[in-house]
Amino acid sequence: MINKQVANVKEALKGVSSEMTFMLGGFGLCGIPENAISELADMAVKDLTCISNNAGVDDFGLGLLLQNHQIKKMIASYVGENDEFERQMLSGELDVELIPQGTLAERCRAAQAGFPAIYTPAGYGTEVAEGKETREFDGKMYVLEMAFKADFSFVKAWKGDAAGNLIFKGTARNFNPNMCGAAIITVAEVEELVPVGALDPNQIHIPGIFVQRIFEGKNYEKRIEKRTVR
Amino acid sequence: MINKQVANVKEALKGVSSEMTFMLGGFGLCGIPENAISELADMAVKDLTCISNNAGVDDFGLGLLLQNHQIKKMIASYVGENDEFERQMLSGELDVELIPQGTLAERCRAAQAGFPAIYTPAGYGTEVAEGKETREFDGKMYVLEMAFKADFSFVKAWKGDAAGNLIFKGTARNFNPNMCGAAIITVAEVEELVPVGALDPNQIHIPGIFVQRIFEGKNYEKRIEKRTVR
Amino acid sequence: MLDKTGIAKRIAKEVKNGYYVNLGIGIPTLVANFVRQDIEVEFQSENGILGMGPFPLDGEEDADLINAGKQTITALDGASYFDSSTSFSMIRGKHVDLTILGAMEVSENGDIANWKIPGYMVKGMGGAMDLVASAENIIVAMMHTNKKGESKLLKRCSLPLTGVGCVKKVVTNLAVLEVTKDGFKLLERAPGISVETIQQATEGHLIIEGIVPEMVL
Amino acid sequence: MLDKTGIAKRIAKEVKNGYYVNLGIGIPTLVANFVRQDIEVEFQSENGILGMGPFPLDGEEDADLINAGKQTITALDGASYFDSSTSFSMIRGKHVDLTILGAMEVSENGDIANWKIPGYMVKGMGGAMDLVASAENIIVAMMHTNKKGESKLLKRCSLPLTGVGCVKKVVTNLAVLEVTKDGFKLLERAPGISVETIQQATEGHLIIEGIVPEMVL
Repeated sequence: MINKQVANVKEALKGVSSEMTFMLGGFGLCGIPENAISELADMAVKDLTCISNNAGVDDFGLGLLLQNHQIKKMIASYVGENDEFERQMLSGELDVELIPQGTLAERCRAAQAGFPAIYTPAGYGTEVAEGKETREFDGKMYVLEMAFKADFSFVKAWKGDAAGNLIFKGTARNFNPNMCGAAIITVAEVEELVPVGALDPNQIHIPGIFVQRIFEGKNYEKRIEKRTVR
Repeated sequence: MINKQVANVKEALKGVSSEMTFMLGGFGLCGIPENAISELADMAVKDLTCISNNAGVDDFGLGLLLQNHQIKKMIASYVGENDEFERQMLSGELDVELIPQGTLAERCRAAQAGFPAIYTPAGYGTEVAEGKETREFDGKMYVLEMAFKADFSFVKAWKGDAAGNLIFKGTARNFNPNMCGAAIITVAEVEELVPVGALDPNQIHIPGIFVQRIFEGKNYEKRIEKRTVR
Repeated sequence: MLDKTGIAKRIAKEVKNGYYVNLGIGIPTLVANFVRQDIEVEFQSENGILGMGPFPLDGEEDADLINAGKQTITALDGASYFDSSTSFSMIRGKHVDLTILGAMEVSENGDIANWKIPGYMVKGMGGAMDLVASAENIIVAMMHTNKKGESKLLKRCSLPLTGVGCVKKVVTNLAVLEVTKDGFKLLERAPGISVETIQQATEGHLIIEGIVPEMVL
Repeated sequence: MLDKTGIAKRIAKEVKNGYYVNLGIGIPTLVANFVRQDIEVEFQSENGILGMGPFPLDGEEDADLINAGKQTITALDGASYFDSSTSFSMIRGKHVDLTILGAMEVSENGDIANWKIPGYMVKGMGGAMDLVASAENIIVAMMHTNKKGESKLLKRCSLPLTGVGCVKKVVTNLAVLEVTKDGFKLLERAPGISVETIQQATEGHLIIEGIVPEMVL
């Protein structure tokens, strides 16, 4: 068993520096790598490119890095719910690339799986396809989209072990598995680090080979963005 | 909950006819859809095209269909361990297309996921790439491989429910999940059909949306091809 | 004239037995409340759940269980969770049978615009572009006209497109229309709404054949 | 001269701490037996397991647990099972650190042929083409010459290729050789084997620099 465990978030983020490209898991505030984001907000790194489905809210998630002006470019599918984001975007301070959600997921997965590019129908005939190669297969048009290239992936899982194996919970899974192994270094934070052998090998969502560093996170807030009840 | 349960293998194979293309899960004899194959061997269908990693052994797995001369074309990555296969192949009776194993898996997954084609490095510079489009990305060469098109997928899982949700066991998983939803109709046979709600939604390998028909199989032999012990 | 609930009720009748359905934010979300109880339907939410149930009871919210609108939800028996790549495999692979979403504009050839207004803050397309590019059956739920009273059913969309030639049906506060190769075919009128009113509110080519029935809710 | 076990022993020394390793059928399978016990290594089998353990005890075979050679195996603590697509994501995505496989021929530019002999029954390439197309570190384990005594280290492969320019190192019964841009660089001699013997058994360009040490097993 190859041991991926690191002592804490500081050790997990070793090597992070300005101008890097990060992937960050989560959908809205669900399943985001809270510990990694919080640590990044404390570090003197800036001019970051962040690939993440959303950009957090003003005072949580990626919103923390936006407040510090640490993000230079954001690649996302939906960026509502964040006033500071809007301000920086409209002022031109922040570069924003909006792409379809399925394309975002698959460009991550392509990087994980060693595919250079994919053909997807999403965005054909729209401004998303401008400047991109398009191609017909069986009478339907597709857009060529390139695999992402990133320095670090920050993902959050429910349970994990020192071998790097991960299990996610509910819809907190979302982009997290697709980002594992999609960057040079994948850092996984988990709510509970269990002994190696405690996870059923049949139920592991992400095998440890896709993870370089793992640690048990602290003080998860797991904030609910839109509490709705019957 | 949309009910996918059918009474038995006969009902599950309704609509199967000669000259169709099938995907069949399994690696060697591990995780093969034993009930579907056995039923196909009893049916008067022939001139079949079978997409499966292997072709069984002489008297089990796809070997049963070969003995009946029901298969016209075999698309596989490895076809050893089968004398009848060899005879039919060398005599020209059987058309055989050998493709890399990862390409086989991904052409299934492409069909499942709505991708028309993929670029893979496997086979570049070999006869596998002959007549196919090749292309450079970042200094490395890739071959364009098309998504499969099939009429039926026959897969075998460990547990399932009437909603079509599947859980596989050990290395009997192999190609089975990648073939679900990759044909017009996916038929899943399971060792144990459990009540809907009994499977943890967090541990389902294949959501029921990828499965059209499901039934509890009978008399699994689960033959071991190469028994090796310490 | 229908209100939002009325539009949702009418669309609910398009949901057939055995359908996997993806509902967009807004009016489409309401559709789930009006689907017949005697048919089997499953709701998919692109953030990673199939078999989505109603909102949770007060106190039973789970931060790890939300829909694509980021609302807390529940899971029904037979539900499953999956990653985003698998979720869009369901959508791109045409395994989802029906997509219902809102729009700012629809053109007579089925183009849809629903994600961007130049000059305004753009929030993004989320999963809408994937959904409209692949779904075989797309129903748009929207008001027939915008707040200025201008038609939203156009000859050509004026706003940046979300997808081309993809919308199959439009249900508005005034009418049910099918997108055909010749334009918007008027199928039903909202209660009390005349063909003339619909004609006036529709900029795109409107096809009226025979007597157009009033919709039954 | 080394026997098959000797080749496996020598290759085992190439397995470094923290490596994920894919072992082909034949000599490569033996390598697992000789890897140092004080380093952390995990074996991947492309049919869908990471953390593969030894063969099971008699009576503990599980039909649902085999390796790519279809042999019954066991899983170690920390193991995981996955589908074929994910398995080749590990391989194609360069997450597997070392691939060890057999070959019929290797050329001086790193081409490998190991799947097909024209005129004979062809069993197929299995996962070999995926492995050699993507692995950053490929070691070939084979005899230096074939049964007719002809060199298997060639200027150009005569058999249909499995992959081009991919082999990094070759370990044979006679020598350890590195594939460089100028040809096979002789790194080590098998015990008792002279440089001349190796030279004679190598058709491809052999680079000999200084004194070539005898290998230590």
